[in-house]
Amino acid sequence: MDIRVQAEAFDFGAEANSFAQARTDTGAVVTFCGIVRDTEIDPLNSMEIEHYPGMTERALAEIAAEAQRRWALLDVLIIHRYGLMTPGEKIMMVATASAHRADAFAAADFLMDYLKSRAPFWKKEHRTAGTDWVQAKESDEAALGRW
Amino acid sequence: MDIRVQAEAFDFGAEANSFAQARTDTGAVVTFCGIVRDTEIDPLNSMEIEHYPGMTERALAEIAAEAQRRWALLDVLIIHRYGLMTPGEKIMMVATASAHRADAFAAADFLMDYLKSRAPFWKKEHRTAGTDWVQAKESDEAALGRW
Amino acid sequence: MRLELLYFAWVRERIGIPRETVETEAQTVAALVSELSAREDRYALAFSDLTSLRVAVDQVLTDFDAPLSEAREVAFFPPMTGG
Amino acid sequence: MRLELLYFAWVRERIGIPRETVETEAQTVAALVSELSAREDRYALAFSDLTSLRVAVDQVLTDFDAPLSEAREVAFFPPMTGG
Repeated sequence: MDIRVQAEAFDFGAEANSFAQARTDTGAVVTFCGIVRDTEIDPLNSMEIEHYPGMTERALAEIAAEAQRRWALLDVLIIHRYGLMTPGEKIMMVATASAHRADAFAAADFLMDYLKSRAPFWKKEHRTAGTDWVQAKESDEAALGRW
Repeated sequence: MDIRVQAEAFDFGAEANSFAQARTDTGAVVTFCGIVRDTEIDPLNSMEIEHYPGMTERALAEIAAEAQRRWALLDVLIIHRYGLMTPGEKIMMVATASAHRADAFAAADFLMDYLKSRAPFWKKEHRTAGTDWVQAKESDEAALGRW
Repeated sequence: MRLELLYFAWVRERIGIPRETVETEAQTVAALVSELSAREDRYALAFSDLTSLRVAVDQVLTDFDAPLSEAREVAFFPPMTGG
Repeated sequence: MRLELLYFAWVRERIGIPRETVETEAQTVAALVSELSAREDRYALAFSDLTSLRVAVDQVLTDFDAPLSEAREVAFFPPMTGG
């Protein structure tokens, strides 16, 4: 299990490759990458992510451990950035490795749902129209009911 | 939509990176990578994948188009190899891009379920104990019922 | 009617060739299978259990009841194992 | 009892500081919130709608009924928006 909370950019592809190559008994790897998204209607200048040092690492480790209890995983990787990012920059990634695809898919999906509403990160968007904290969506809280 | 059926190896990480960077309105990318898996109990020397040229490309394009009808996807990538591969080599990958994670996850999961049982590929395993065609699993056919 | 037949995986191995061209008057895939099976043992062996076989007519998956009118290419193979 | 209080996102902005140390006899998170709200308007404003707030005691998410005995660090913040 590898969990990193960092301000620095990371290389999604390079991380995905080294994760996928780490073990010979891995048959299936699922990755998710969250990217700072721009929209034409309301252009985004930048996004700022605040977090709770100490609790963040702890919450992510607990979520990853729960995924490992629920599914047959060979490995889990979570990288999440904080600080200032511009559109197109990668915010975070998760990766799961398993012998078979069903476990890798379910675990990655689960990790994202829990990470979204249970890990202490907060996003602030700087737009031409103004600056505001991103509101949590009810659908994100509701998604936890799936598991 | 980008669909490639090829004998040559591909770089999973490099493909994932260029896929994730292709559009500024992408917020979520999910990738799956299938890898030739070795097991200690019954070591694998190599895997051979046969396919049906012409029908393969057609079946993959139809599966990808169906995913695009069902979910709000910004892009889809499928790469699948055929020919001889050794343990650790990457067999195939899919990638889905969307504004939000739920669509990207569901579509990638769907693509894998359909690709597994509806695209004309057949795996043969060369083991020390002997050579045999991989049998389709009932669970793979059953997985299609999820969609 | 002139048909291009294709065989994949263990179907190809049992029949011994990857493809062949046949002249047939078979109206359905099932009738074609019967015709081939009557021809030689290697076909009878390959087609002995149709539940373990899949068929595509002109590169589209179908079933053994499918008509062959308009068909140009028929492929036989075991359940697929991609991914 | 000496407690380290942490504020994040708009809670931090409304209260105006990221952290502070307080002396309190509050037995629960809710009692601590009442005590702070009575102290100054900026706290009352930040804590005006508890349904839009989350609380962690010693870095574990909990609710406003949670006891503060043994607690060393209490953090207040809006619902999280990671990922």
